[in-house]
Amino acid sequence: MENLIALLIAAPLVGAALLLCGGKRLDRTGHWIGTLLAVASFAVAAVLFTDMLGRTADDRALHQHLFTWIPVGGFHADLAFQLDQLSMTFVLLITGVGSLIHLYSVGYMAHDERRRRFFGYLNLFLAAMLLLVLADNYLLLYVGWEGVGLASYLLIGFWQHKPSAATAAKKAFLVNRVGDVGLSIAIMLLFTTFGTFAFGPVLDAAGTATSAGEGKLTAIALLLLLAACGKSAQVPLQSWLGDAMEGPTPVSALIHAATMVTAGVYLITRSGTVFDAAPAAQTAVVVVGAVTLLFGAIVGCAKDDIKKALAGSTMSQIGYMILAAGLGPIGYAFAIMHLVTHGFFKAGLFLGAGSVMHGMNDEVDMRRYGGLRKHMPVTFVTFGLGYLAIIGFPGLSGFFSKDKIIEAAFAKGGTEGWILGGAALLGAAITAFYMTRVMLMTFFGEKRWDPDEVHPHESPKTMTIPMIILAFGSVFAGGLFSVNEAFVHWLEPVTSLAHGHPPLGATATTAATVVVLLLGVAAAWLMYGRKPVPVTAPRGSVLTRAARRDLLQDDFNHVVLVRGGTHLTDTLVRLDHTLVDGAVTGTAVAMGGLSGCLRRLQNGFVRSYAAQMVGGAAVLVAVTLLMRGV
Amino acid sequence: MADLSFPLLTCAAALPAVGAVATAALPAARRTAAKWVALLFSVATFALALVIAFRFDPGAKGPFQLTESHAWIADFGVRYELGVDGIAVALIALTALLIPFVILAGWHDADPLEEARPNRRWRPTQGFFALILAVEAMVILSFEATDVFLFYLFFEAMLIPMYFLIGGFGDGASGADEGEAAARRASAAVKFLLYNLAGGLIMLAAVIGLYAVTADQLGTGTFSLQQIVEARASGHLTLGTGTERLLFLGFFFAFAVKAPLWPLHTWLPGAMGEATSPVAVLITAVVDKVGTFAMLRFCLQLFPEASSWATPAILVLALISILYGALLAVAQRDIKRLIAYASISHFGFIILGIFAMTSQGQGGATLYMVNHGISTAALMLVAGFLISRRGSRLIADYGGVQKAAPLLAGTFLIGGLATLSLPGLAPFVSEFLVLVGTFSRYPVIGVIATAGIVLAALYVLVLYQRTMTGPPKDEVRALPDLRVRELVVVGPLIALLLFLGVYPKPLTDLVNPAVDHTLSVVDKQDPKPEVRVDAVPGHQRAGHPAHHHDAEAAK
Amino acid sequence: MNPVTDVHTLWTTAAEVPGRIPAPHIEYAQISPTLIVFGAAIVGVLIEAFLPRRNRYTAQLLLSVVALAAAFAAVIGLAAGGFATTKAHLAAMGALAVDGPALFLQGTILLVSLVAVFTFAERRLDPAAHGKRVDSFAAQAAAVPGGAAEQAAVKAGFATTEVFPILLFAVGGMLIFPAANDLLTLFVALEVFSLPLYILCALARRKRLLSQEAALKYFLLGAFSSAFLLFGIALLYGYAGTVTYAGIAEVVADGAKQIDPALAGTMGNDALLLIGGALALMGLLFKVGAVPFHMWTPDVYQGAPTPVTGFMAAATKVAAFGALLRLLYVVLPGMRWDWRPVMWGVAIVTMLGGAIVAITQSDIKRLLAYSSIAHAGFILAGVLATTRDGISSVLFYLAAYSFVTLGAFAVVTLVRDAGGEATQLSKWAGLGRRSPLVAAVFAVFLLAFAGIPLTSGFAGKFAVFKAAAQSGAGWLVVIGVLSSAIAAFFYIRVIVLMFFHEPKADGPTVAVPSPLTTTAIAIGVVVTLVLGLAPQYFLDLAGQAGTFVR
Amino acid sequence: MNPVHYLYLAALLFTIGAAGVLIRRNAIVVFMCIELMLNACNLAFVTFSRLHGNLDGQIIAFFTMVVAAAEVVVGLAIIVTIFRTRHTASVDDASLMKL
Repeated sequence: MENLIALLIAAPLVGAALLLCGGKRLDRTGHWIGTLLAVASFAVAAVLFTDMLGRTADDRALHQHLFTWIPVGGFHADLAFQLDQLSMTFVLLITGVGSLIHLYSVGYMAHDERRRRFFGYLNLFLAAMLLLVLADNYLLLYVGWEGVGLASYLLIGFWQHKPSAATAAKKAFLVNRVGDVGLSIAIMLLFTTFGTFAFGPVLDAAGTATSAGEGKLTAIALLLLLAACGKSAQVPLQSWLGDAMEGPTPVSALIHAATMVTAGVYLITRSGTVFDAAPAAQTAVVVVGAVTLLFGAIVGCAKDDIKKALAGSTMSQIGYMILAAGLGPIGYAFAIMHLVTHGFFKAGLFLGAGSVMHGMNDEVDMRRYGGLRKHMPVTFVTFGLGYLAIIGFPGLSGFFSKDKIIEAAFAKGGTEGWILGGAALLGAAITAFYMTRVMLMTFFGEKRWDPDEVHPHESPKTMTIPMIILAFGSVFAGGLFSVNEAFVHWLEPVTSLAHGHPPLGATATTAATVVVLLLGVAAAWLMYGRKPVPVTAPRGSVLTRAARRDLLQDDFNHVVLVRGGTHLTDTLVRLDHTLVDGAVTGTAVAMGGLSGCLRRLQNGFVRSYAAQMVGGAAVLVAVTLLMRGV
Repeated sequence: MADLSFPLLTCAAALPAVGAVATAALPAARRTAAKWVALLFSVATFALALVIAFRFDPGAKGPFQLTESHAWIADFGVRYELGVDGIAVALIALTALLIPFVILAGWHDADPLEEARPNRRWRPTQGFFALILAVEAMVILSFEATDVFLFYLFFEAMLIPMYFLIGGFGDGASGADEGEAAARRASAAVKFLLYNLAGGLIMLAAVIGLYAVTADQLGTGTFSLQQIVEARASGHLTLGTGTERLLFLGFFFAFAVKAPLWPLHTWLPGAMGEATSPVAVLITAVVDKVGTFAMLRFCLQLFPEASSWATPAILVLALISILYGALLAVAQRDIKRLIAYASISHFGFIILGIFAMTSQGQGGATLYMVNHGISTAALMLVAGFLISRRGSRLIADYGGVQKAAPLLAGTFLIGGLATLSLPGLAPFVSEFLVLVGTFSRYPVIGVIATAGIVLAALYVLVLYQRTMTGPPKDEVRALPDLRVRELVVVGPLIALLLFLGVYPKPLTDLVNPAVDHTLSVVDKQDPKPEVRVDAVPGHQRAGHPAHHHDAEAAK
Repeated sequence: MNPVTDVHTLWTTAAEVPGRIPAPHIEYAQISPTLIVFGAAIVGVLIEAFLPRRNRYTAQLLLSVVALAAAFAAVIGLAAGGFATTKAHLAAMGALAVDGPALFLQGTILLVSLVAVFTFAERRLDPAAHGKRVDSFAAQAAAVPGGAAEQAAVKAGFATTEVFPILLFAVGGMLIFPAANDLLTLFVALEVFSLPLYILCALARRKRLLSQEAALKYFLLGAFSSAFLLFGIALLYGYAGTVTYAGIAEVVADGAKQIDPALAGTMGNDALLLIGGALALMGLLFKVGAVPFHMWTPDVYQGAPTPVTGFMAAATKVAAFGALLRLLYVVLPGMRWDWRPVMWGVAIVTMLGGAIVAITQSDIKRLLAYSSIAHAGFILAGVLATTRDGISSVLFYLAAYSFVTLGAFAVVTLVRDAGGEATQLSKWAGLGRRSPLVAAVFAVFLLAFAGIPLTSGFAGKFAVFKAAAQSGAGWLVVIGVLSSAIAAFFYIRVIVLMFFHEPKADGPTVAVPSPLTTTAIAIGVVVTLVLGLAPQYFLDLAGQAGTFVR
Repeated sequence: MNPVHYLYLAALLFTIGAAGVLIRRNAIVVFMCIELMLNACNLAFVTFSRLHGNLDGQIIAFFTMVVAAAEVVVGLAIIVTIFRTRHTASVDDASLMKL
């Protein structure tokens, strides 16, 4: 059975190779080939999943060793996979949502002349993402890690002729690279500490032995956190995600909402024992999570671009997951659970947004939407369900997962618990606010578009079917997972489990969650539902303006990194020319000058030559005599 | 020592040399024939290199194989001694592999201008290809030589054909009129030659010093690497600390110029910028490798103590190279100069790996030499195709090429991604090994060097963005996509990058014993991990041991 | 103190009536190379006197070639007979040494001269005047250039065929010079080869003004320096009481132990030895063109007819270094610690000075002149080694260098424009485009000068530096390689000019030479490459020849 | 008279000759100064010969004279041709080649 694991990756990889190298003859069928291979991968995943369910909880991990990848001295990396419950969860999410989004893209990208390549990239992404979650060592994970980065780069910049898209793609890659530095150094540190970087031995050793010392483990954990921040758009490396919305909407749904951006959560959860042994690092994780969840939420409130609003939301939701992951065994499972449910509803929301844009001539400004519910009923319903899920409407997916996280945050205990829990609650309120705002501005209120130019219409079947399926997931997944804590127990062998004890008790927390949710919705209705939305954005408060600009992160980057960097490189270029090269050229020039001086001695006058000879002879004689000391 | 079997190594070097003569001998009108002859010889050389690679037994005892040894200049203590270790085999294979692509890529680079008057005597095309083959012959010989003097001869002699290649042939894309371009080219070539010659001459002083020392202590002077290493090991030969350091510096200086290491790098951007891209590939992917190779083979093995002594300083210089090269690459306006600065950064990594004195570092550095050769070749050659289409090297003259020539853009991107060491492509393996190797002994330097990967991403992506993306410029709109010949050049290189990224084992198997030998000569061991994990490398990992064994059983 | 009385007895002894005059014992066979050359020179003079003008050229050429070849054969015969090694001894009453270095250098000089004769005899380069082929030499050197007498001479087809016997006389002197075993022979040999060279310098067909100026400068400075040499000899004679090398060496070695105390004022007086030695060295350093006695070199090289320049640059250097070696190794080894520091200094300023000043030269012949100065510095580094290796490395270097030089100057004769040879460097631009072969050959010579591996220049440089390093002169080697690097700059500049510059419209053309010059150049190339690729045989030769007889 | 005085005289003559070479412009005079230097050498030879009590020095003096005579032949020939070409015997005018 374990031999099937490679097939999971192979299917989309073959698809990518076929589509990218296949040339024009695959233009007409390429998208279906891509979709088919994604579905095939999902089918394999399903087979593996049923197989896994058929075995006892302790016996579910599968390993597949393909070949030795890099053997140099004590450094030994294998191309080997590990499929355990955590990986399985991700595999199902990735291939499942991935397949749906492939299907959606068939319709969404129908008129794009480079559709074949788009599917090639999507397949490439699937393969890389699967590699990421299936790798049995950190180095291989790193390959997948950068692979998804590449796919993300290619897809964000898919419409390369738009300078903004190209810039956004570059930015995403670069910011991710900063995180990657963390991951590379973490791997190096793992290697020098443990002599290996395979999950099994490393995690065991980190969990059992204290011999490595907490300092080392903290360093490793912090570096992993840096990596996670990059990939999952957490503060301080969050700036790329908003811009990444330049990519086609299915990309935003798959990569920048459902799967890739959650890799950071995977990394932290996977490295659980390392983090557990490094409490200081865990604190850093929860702080990052809490800050980001608020940050993303605030940004989401201010954006008028529907995708950017959703991107802020994504950031915020991943903040929740990171927060949960930082809580240790009491949070890992919930982090993953929220990750899965978020995968459903956020993908659904993005697909809905894409559907809206599809019907609105690619308009993204919500201030030019309004009253679309009548024109796009399917989209409205599925988007609405996703909306309810994300704000945590009781009974829907988001409610179960988010509530658990908030609970766990309080359960952290002490002041810390109060702060984290408070932040999580506040985040929930803001989430409710901005999602309601999106909902109201898009589907309710009066039309703010010109009916002569725009003809909103429902999207084709290939697009709506995935939305419907995802909507089902958004509604039911959370509930299903929570029956007997099925999901938590499923993951238990990997993540281990501890039950926290929130100071208020579970019921109180749930009640509080519902209350703040209602407050958020109400506030949004007061601001956007009751009165018409202006087509041009009002100037807004300082906070609003800052939030529109991603809380000034980009300005900071621009001033410090871009301008400073340009200055630095320009200076270096000048130095290279004048100082480093100048030293050499200077020597040459000096030699030339010296030569020019010395040749003056050769003045053509024979008497002068004779004089010089006499002088030379005198020196010769004098030195000879001096040497003897005569 | 003398091996009476077929002189494979000599033949590998002689074949391109014969090819050079044959190509040069063709009359002016037979241009195309000259190209084919050159290509044929280069492919035959590659075949021979493959034979060498297969005949080479990585597990065999003794540092060198396929040895040949003949008396040559007894007065100088010089023997014609050839032999290869795994590192040399890898680099010979790289060289022999790249030359056919260089020739193919430069197929039209040396065609006479259409308006040129026919000149029976002037045969630039023949000369171009003959010079390339001559360089190949000399490079291969310098990889094979196990006699310091023999090595030195070819190390220096290869400058001359390189010099003519750089100064004699341009890409006509400098934006200046031909006269000025020729002047710039000539000055770049002169700079290249003088820099390297100065390095070589200083090395000559050290070579002579080495002779004086061996002659003094062993009775007869010798240049045989093996003999010297053995004599040092057995205590027959002891170098004074000062002497050893001076000799080391003499050798290292020459190699650092060639490699090139900051601050001796300033010849490279000019040379690579002004030369045609196949020649630029020849410089950076082939000839410069001799420098780093020689550090491994000669600096470390001849002067182990001095190498250890100089390591901190060299590591710092390498680190500066990495960051400095990358930062300057970001600021370049000229595509080829950008790639040149990127190469400086990469050579920093190679030198870092060599002097980290760990098996990962040196193994990685060797892999890096091979991989950098392939990746730079891919990037530079595609850049050359691009430049030849538009007739400009300036980044600003491009934009939106992707739209007009997607294949070209795609291959360019892959070359770029290899340059930034994307995992999955070959350079990643080597770069990571270098970093790990460095980190395990010098954590701080390792960490700072890792920052280089961000800068690498920066310059590659900026280059790609400015040339390939955005709305296509008018001049770019009509650019044709890659032709078949060009695809034949780029395709295999990219395939190789992928293959070696996923399955570098053949290469590491080849290189590991040689690296271990080098380390044993230098008397260094890899640092041990702090915590021993009970897992046997190479075998099925004990994941979570309990679950794992059950899983095995269930299967 | 009154030594006069003692001297008087000596006087009287010498003045007694001899029973019979003892004939000096001369080993004619062993000095046959020299005798052959001198004999041929005299025959050459007779040819000038008695043969009709139209036959002279052929006869002289034949005579010279045969004589030089025969002399070379004689050298080979002597070497084969063991005179270079086991049977080395002093011939002609101790005046001449027949030993390894002498034979090796004589062989080299003879071969170089043979090749030089080819370039002297070249008659196809200049356009024919009045239907008669002309060589590089003035039709009638005594006539005023451009005057009626000269025009008449040209019209009549006169040719200065005297150059061949003059050349032979010079060669004869050069053969004696490195073999001279006493200071008097040294001085006479110096004059014997210098005087013909002064004349040869003045004989250029074109640019005679420069040619005459070169001759004048060479003559005045040469005579001036030989006066110094002579004064040095006088002082050495005063010091030792003898002019034979062995005798002086003995006195130097033993000090003034068994010398009559009455002579203490002069004999064994170190001041005499040191000053005399220094002045004698100066005379020889002038001939090898070492800084600061090099001033004549650029002007004379530039002004002299190019074949003469080539001959002079190659052969004089060989002969002069041979003499220098013998002087330092045989006469003055006992005072090594006195002359070595000075010679270190001379070697260093010669290497650096030659290389640096050459950078800004704009005339190819001047450039090569400065290059020869730098090379003199490199050879001095080998001379300074004071070991057997040092001797053999210098011998090898000289052999290698002389052929490169000869070949290079031969190529210079080919590049011509309306005014004769186009020696202005700027005119050489683009030569590689017009005549790739000639340019490539010249590039080979330049690379050999620069000491690029696989050429003889590298092997030679390696040999001398190796010898220097082994004798502990490590820093001299370092300075040597640094000046090599500087020198490389201007050699490369010429290559750049030839290959990377567009040819000018009014640029020079490359004359197609007769087989004579072609042979000369080809020999130069072949020797350059063979000595570069497989120098062992010649190193052995030089190694065997590495001992002076005392 | 102390023979060493002859040596001083020889040295003086030599110096005068050398100074003459440096100072005088006329080629003939310069040349004569060189001859003077040679003769100074001769004087030294002869003196040393006396001092040492052997004949070598005196014989050398004869050789020197012969050489000097030969030098005169060549030297005068060169100077005369130059004079005929340039109508001047100043050595300073012969400075076309320099630098």
